[in-house]
Amino acid sequence: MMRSRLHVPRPPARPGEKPDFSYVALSPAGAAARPDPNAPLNDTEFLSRDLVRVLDDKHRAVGPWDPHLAAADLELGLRHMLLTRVFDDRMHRAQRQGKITFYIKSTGEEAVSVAANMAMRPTDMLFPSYRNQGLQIARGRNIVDLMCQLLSNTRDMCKGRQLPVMYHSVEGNMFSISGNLATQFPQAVGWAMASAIKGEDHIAATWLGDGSTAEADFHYALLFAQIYKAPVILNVVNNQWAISTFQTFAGGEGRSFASRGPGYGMPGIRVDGNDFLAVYAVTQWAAERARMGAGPTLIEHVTYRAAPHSTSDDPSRYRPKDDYEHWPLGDPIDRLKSHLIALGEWSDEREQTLLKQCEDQVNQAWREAVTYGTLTDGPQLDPETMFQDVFKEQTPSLARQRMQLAQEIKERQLKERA
Amino acid sequence: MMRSRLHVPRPPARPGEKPDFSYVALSPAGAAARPDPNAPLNDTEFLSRDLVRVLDDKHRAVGPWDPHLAAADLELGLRHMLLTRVFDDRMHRAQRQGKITFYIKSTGEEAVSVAANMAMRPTDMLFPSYRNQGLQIARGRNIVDLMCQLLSNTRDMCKGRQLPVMYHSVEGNMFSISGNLATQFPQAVGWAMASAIKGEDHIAATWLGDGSTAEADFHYALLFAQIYKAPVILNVVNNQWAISTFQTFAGGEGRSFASRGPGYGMPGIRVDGNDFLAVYAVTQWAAERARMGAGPTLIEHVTYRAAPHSTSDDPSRYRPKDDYEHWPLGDPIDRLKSHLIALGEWSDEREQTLLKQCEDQVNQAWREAVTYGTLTDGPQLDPETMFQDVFKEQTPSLARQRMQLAQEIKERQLKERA
Amino acid sequence: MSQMNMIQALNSAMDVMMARDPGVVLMGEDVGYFGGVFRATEGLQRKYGEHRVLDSPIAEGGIVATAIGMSLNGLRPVAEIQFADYIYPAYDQIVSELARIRYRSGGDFCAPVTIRTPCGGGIRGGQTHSQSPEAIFAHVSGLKVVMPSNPYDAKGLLIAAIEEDDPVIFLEPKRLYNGPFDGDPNKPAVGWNSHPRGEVPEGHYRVDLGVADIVRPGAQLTIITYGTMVHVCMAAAEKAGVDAEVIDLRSFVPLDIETIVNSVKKTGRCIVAHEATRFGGFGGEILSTIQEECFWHLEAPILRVAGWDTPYPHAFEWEYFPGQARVIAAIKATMEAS
Amino acid sequence: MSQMNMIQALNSAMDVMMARDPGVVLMGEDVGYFGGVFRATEGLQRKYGEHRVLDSPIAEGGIVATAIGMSLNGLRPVAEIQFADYIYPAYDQIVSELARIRYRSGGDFCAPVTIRTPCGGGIRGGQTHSQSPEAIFAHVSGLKVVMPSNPYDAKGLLIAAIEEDDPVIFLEPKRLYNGPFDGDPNKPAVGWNSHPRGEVPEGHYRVDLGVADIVRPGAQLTIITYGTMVHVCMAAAEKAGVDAEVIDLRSFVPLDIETIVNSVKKTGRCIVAHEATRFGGFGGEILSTIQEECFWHLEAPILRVAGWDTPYPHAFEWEYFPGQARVIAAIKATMEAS
Ligand SMILES: Cc1ncc(C[n+]2csc(CCOP(=O)(O)OP(=O)(O)O)c2C)c(N)n1
Ligand SMILES: Cc1ncc(C[n+]2csc(CCOP(=O)(O)OP(=O)(O)O)c2C)c(N)n1
Ligand SMILES: [Mg+2]
Ligand SMILES: [Mg+2]
Repeated sequence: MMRSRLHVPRPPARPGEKPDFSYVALSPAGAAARPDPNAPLNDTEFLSRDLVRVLDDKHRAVGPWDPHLAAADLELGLRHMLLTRVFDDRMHRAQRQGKITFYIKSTGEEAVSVAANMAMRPTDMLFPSYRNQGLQIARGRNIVDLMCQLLSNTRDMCKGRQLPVMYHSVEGNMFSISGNLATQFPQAVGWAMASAIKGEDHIAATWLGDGSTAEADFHYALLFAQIYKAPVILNVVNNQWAISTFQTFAGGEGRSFASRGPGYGMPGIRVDGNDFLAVYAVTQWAAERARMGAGPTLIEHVTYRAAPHSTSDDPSRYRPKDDYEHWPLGDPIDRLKSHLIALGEWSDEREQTLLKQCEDQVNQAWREAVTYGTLTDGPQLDPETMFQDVFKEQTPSLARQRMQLAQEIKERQLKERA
Repeated sequence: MMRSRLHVPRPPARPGEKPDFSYVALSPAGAAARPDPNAPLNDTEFLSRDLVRVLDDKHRAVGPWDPHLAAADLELGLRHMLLTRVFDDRMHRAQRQGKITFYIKSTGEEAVSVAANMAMRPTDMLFPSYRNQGLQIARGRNIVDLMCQLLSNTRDMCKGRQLPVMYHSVEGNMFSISGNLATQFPQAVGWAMASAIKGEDHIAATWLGDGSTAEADFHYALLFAQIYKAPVILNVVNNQWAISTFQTFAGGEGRSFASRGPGYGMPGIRVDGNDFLAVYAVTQWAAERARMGAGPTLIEHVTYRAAPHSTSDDPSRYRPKDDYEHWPLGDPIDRLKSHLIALGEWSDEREQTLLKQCEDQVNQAWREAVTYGTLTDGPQLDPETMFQDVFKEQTPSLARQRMQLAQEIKERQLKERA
Repeated sequence: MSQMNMIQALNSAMDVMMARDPGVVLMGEDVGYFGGVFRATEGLQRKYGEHRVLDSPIAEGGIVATAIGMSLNGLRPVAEIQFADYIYPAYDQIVSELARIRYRSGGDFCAPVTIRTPCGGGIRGGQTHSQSPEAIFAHVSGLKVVMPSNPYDAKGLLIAAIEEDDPVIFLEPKRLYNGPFDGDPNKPAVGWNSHPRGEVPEGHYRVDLGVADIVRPGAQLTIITYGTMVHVCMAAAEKAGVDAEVIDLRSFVPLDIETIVNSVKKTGRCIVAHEATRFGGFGGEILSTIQEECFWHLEAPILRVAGWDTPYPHAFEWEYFPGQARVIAAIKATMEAS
Repeated sequence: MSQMNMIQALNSAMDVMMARDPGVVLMGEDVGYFGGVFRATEGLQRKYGEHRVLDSPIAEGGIVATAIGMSLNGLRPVAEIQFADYIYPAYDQIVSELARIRYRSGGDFCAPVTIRTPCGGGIRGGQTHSQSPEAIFAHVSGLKVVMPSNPYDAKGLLIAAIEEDDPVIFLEPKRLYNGPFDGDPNKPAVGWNSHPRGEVPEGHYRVDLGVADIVRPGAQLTIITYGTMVHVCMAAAEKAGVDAEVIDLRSFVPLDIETIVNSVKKTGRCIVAHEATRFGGFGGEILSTIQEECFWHLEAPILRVAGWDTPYPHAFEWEYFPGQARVIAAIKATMEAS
């Protein structure tokens, strides 16, 4: 056909090719200045191009963004990240064994959730995506509850209605995760607007992926947040991939996702998403900004999706098998561990103990969760619950359908017995 | 109620208050540099904050953006702008006289359309908004055709289906105007992508208002245009108002609309929309960029909606009556006229002649147009045409409905006769 | 009691609710300082402040999305979409989120949002200011959907909608804002002051969702309709000289099946009338329910009177609009059928 | 002729059309390099290049909007929406633009865009991977809407859709991609190779829009259905042991009224079956048309078999899905009615 002049942004490497991350703009740890959270936009604009990093190559915390966290906090963060990873691995296996229908891991992205949560208050409201299980864990959810959701069993908080990983928690101030990408982004802004209208100082935070920034809801969120100066933190988790689609197909080629912020009039910060301290620090900065009424912040977490998109995905079809090994920002858990070791606050024994604790906790939780049923065995949810919660009160026509289903089931059981 | 911390962006002046345009950032004419159309983004970014102006206070063309247009071209531009204004005034009156149901004027914004069109090729495709009648006129549409659309009469290009001002022209390469805001923006990008895919060097241009930039389609357009480097010019006509809503409610408070461009990775240019030469120059720059395959450009035309939003609107309810008199960028027609005079290329006699010509042309066209019918008098469209063009071929069920209507009308006429 | 047109009644409903509940906030394009292009929120920003009556950007999807977020934080937003024809950019947030939040969260979260929007034709609005989209919302489980046909119902229904803990799509037949309209464009326009349902209490009262209204009792034929068509059908029934029972549905969801079924079992003949495009319109749901429930009582096929299966054209306002002639033709056909 | 499953048949249709017409381009999320999450476009980017098979940003509204723009510039885009549950962000561009361009421009412009999207349940996809939204498109004048139930129809219909100068919403029952499914989840899955409609010509052929298919002739009862439910109803008819005529609608718009009406006039009894939520579903349109056209031939009320008026829950895949039991119960009720 005729010579096309259309530009098609390609990933640097496809299967069989050599991984190449030269496109990732890096700044040395400690290099980026830390403006006042209330500074005028022009004084924060550099943050959308630099990369905020705290941990240097020697695993020391350096520079103005060092949040000077106590060792106990660092250890807590490490525990939550490790627990998240162990949980992910175990649930991924459970899916492979056919115990659950579907699963999504967050491997390599644990800091994005765990560090951010640590920098906020428990009363702040979170609007997560499906890859933020670290938030659930860091907020101390009972792992059994999470597993019951994955199992759609009798203790499932969603009453069997949602795909696995679509958790929520009223007490935990974590909103219901949606299967529809990006919808939570402007909802978080609305929640924050209400907080401002009521004169409360709770803030909201929300997360979505690089690919999801293409949706209209990303635009609505930035627009409304800046117009009304909503107390909200808008997090883009740039893990480089959207299923098989490289982040350049979401507009990440020319400019960072963080630089969308200044375009709308709000600060955008590009942060090393695998640096626990850096993620904590920028979140703290944004939270302070929001609470003082200075408005929203857009944070781009530069990280890498080490796992497949989901249990339905096979990344070897579209990216080099060894891609992650060449990822320049390493692994968030290893890096925090090395930092603790550099501080003399960690050892292999403690590591082994912690790992063992996490594994025991997860295995024990799993043993309990399955006693509440799986999709195939054990106690089952009553199908008639299907007709609840469509509305606050069941309408007569829904009640009629409920009875029709009950009849259908009764006859099926009679047949099965016969 | 409790102390709210919500930020509510206000217009500088409401009815009864003193007009205040101190918020409009101005640059002296000729001050802004003119980078190469292919320059890297960083070298063009200042254009999203400065204001590109060519005509100075002494009505001379100054600086690097001076397009050095021949006097004949300037006079043609003046003619088209004046004809547009005369047409607007006459059609507004026609609505007031009940001859047409609805009208929208573009008074004060004529340069945005007329100068832009002059800087493009007739083969370039235009996706206008409802306030770009200057494009229709500059592309030499027969004014009678435009009037027939306004009258929904037997020669209406829309066959009576659209509200007034929703023109289109296949030969004129102007797409059908939609009543739904902003939808044309990403459509223009798709058109331009197709041009690139086919290896043709036609480009597309599209226009929307400041308020419409809040719609998702504005985001889609910028996103897709930059990802595929589509040869398209994206024009935001910032006339300060969206019906009663000030432009700050579309996010124009902190940053210019032009600065959305760099956020997506494309140049954004803020231009004096009432400066014919400046509009011509930036459009020419963007067109050159697009044609060389360098990608899209976002242009913010800073202008003022001198007229009511539409014939259904009364601006005195929400802005000072004398607002426009204080608008710092003046009137596009007066300014081009003064420039021609400064060049010694214009005189009051020529002015009077031109004005007379325009008025005669419009009045004559109107007299002809009404002979093809109005909504109430003269020849009428056949109602059965209502069932055409839903699909390429009329389906049997539409044919049946057509016959049912025919019956309904026959009986009505019988009754009326009786 | 006082005389109100539908705009005043809607305004009064929002006023009453804002005074009673500090959580009620209004948002939408031009609703704040200006009071709305149809003046429905006039005076309310002055009375309750810029923080409870918000001017919104022109982003219907963003308006609904942020309204949802506000409702999750204890507020009761009432969002105006300037014209129903412009609600589609918000369709995803309405269908995938607003309608689903209670269900998918096992009842733990809910989003009490009311979305008001002017719909319907009869004002020469052309194809983008005349649409009646009730069918595409009624099909979405989790949404309540209503449409009043007079000021009294408008205020009572809107108060009930705002008090609902479920999301409500509140459709307003704009042709009825200033007065009843019987479908005859050549008659001089009449106001609500001469109409009994223009008598509206100043204070708080409810018209519950899910309750249809028999606006004209009759024995020979049942006409089921809503919105502007209620008045058209009343006039048509008069002219046709049949003892027709006219039912104003008022709510699509929940649907008052009992009132419908009882009437048709009584009359044995039925017409369903609406402005919206006939094909796939809500009339099909009503007709189907009646056919299923009243089959053995039917003495004639149930007929649908509706807008044609085309967009609503500017030039053919009265050829498109299902006026009295179209209704009367259906009445005749139904009465003669046997 | 060769054996194809539905994915292969769809892939073949696009391959054939891209080879015949350089204006045919594909776009959508993950459709390019990866070949689509259901592999429908596998190999086509390698064959036709990155400029005719475009990976798109995750922006359904932008995908449809740019497809419209491309179609205005002489191309014939085939856009894939990854799941029908995610088509709502594009609803405005589809309803307000795609469906209206020919009409509002007096026939001067048209937008020949085909939108393919997987729909329906039966794969444990939960409430956001199981929806059947045909009704909200069929109601929109200006859109053609189709749904195949087997590989042969899938290829022929998709070729016809791409050749259409009108926009087409092409709904693909994803449960049928790999084989027919009779509604019994406990039976081992079967492939298309054993099914006559798995025999598909390699080259170009058309299955015209607007033509229903009588997949099982019968005299006692008419079952009107489409998509996955075609296979469920066939099995149910067998089991129920009635001489049922099963009609696969294939097209919603245009609707093959003649085939439907002729059948019901013959049998006098009828069931309408679909997966989608019953309330306001497309079944209402079919039922209404039959009631209007065949009233005097009906010996029993027409019954609707459908999904419940709730979202599609993950845990209750088979309690929600209208399986054979629900169809058989309706068949019995219809046959016994008198
Ligand atoms: C509106 C919508 N469109 C498409 C999908 C299908 N989908 C699910 S995840 C996904 C990729 C998202 O990528 P990204 O936003 O980068 O998040 P990540 O998976 O990398 O964390 C897609 C296309 C969806 N769930 N919702
Ligand atoms: C989707 C949509 N929402 C709302 C409207 C109603 N409306 C028509 S014009 C307008 C204001 C547009 O303002 P702006 O974009 O600044 O353009 P301007 O009128 O100033 O030229 C509004 C809200 C519409 N036509 N379409
Ligand atoms: Mg990603
Ligand atoms: Mg404007």
